[in-house]
Amino acid sequence: MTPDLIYGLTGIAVFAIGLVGALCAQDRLRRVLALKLCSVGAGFVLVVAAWRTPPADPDPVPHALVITGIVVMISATAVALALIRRLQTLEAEDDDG
Amino acid sequence: MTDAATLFDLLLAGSVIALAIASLTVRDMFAAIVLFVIFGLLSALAWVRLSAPDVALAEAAIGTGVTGALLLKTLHHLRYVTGKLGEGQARDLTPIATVPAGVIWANAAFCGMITLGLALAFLGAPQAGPGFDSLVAEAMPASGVDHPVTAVLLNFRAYDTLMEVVVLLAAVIAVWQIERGLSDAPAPALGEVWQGFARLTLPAIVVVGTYLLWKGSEAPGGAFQGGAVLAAVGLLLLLSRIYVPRPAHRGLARWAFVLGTGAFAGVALLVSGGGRVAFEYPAQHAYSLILLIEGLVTISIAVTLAALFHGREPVAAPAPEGRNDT
Amino acid sequence: MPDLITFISAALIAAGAVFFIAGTVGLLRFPDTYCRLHALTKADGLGLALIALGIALTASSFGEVFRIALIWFFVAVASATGGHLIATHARRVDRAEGKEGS
Amino acid sequence: MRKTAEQTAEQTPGHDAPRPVRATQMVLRDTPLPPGARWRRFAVKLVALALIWGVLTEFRLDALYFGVPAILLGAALVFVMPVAPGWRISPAGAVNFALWFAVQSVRGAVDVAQRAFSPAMPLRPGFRSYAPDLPGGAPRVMFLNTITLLPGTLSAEVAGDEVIVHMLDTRADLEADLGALEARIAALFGLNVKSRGST
Repeated sequence: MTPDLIYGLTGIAVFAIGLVGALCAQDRLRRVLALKLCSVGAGFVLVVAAWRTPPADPDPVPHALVITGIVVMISATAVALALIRRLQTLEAEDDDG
Repeated sequence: MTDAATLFDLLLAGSVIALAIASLTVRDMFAAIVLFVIFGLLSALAWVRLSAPDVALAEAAIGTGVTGALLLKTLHHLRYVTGKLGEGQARDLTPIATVPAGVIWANAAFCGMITLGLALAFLGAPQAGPGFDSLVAEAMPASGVDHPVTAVLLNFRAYDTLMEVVVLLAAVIAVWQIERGLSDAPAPALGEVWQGFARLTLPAIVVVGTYLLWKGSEAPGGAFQGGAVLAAVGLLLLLSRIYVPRPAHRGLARWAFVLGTGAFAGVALLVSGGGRVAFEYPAQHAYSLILLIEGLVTISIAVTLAALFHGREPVAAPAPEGRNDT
Repeated sequence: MPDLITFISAALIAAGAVFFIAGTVGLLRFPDTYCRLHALTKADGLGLALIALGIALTASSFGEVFRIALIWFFVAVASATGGHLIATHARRVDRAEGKEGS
Repeated sequence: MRKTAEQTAEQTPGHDAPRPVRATQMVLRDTPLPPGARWRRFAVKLVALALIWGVLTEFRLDALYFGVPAILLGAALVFVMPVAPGWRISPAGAVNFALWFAVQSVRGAVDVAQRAFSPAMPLRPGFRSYAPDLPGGAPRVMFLNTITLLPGTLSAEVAGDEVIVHMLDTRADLEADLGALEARIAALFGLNVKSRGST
């Protein structure tokens, strides 16, 4: 049981949970949350790929990739949330007549 | 000792998975977001265990902190629009159409197959295959900085980072357009305790965020982590209405948005020529150039993240009834 | 001497962990938001202070001690402020739902 | 029809202005700043932030390329923040207060830990209000925050001049505890607040 095995499987599990959530959740906000879980799961796998048994330093390239991924994810999340806010406002207007 | 560490790893991994499930299944949306934030922080902790402090910092600051703030802001807006602002719990905010159980089961089976495939691929992958470690270690002396992750981000793989800043720019343009003319949910009023807190901490956050940026050249930290911390100052100023964006500020904001991209691309083009390609910094100036780019990119990231939080473009407020465009 | 310092530091960190557990137990057992805030602000605050003290004892430089002190100070202020804001909000919700006047 | 902010404010009393506005007024009603006070405060912040920056970067000179803009920007936040009355700290009061505060926060944590671990969970929660005589700004905020770290009390809300305190056990003598706290904070800031009997 080494950390890379434990956290690698954790990452895959988190990705799977996110995937199920993104496909099956009905609340819009929760779907965004589920996609975010997917990205964290992918981050786990990449960070594990960079890991080397302690005295050795980890591989910096996947680390840089994950940081890039985090920033891209927040951009996507921000746009998705803005769309949700807009959509909800339009629907509320329709309901109010 | 190894056993204690393994036990810790197992506990942490279990908590991360449990929190991921809980944040998708708990009914109260506010609780879901809070659980997600805890999930993000524990993931960051796990990444520290995997000796990836840079990634952990970025995840904690951007992936969890700023994302959590965005989610809560959206939740507040949804509650306002649906007239459920005063309620203790946030349930059923977006209209829910029931999906047939068969579809859900088919989806779940599909996800299960993908997961199985991923797990098999992960377990079958060669242990500690050749990475880029040796290449990076070889090139480090020429990079101009002492921290490998920063060297990769701003030198070896600078194109990726440039595109990342462009994505951020695209996001803020999209958000400004999507929410054009949307009315704002009333801000929760914060009293004198909050003001005292802001007076004490905001100046210190500015200094600490800049310190993270500066430290990035030799230790974990850098433009994204520092920028996110600085963005927190903007978030707090916006939340407490100490700063209210006005139409007149748009020009300045636009300059701040493109500053990072512009500086990054500008430096890349300026150093090219004379036998060098773009991003091939002259060795004696590499350190200064990287710090210059990082400094300007940080300003852009901070302003952009704060703008993403604020949402709609601050256009001149129309008359209250004029907004009714249905 | 180093052994003694290591021992004291370990003892402080263990004591801090006990208070964190107390805070968590309180969070789970106490009946309403306000009581839970008591557990979080007080027990976890002292837990963090003890752990910070324990780590500061083994720190190698003044800069490190300064950083730990800075972190403790801001977390303490943030937790008191956060506790107050959450309680204020909980009271607003209580009023809106018509529970218990004040 | 889309709701405007004002309409919603009327509909949901929980999120409307009255209470918070009162809180803001309380901060603003205090004596206006003498001219130059903001600049003096700016200078104080400048020195404090420069010290923090210096210790963080181990006083390295090359760090100042980033340090100078950051320190200036941080200190310049003084000019956008709402005005607060000035204050000064009495050194003797500060030492006294720090020691007392350390003891009280340990007592508070032990008290709450005992209640949490005790199978019977002895709680008798409830709200009480208390009207402090401290002036607005730092002394009041300090008072409100410290209440939260004292044994059994939590500052739950500010309503006008009163603070509403949540207590784990309403049988405790709130007036005496908070009176003592108020006196100590007055001493910390070198203020002259008249002592009060129990009301």
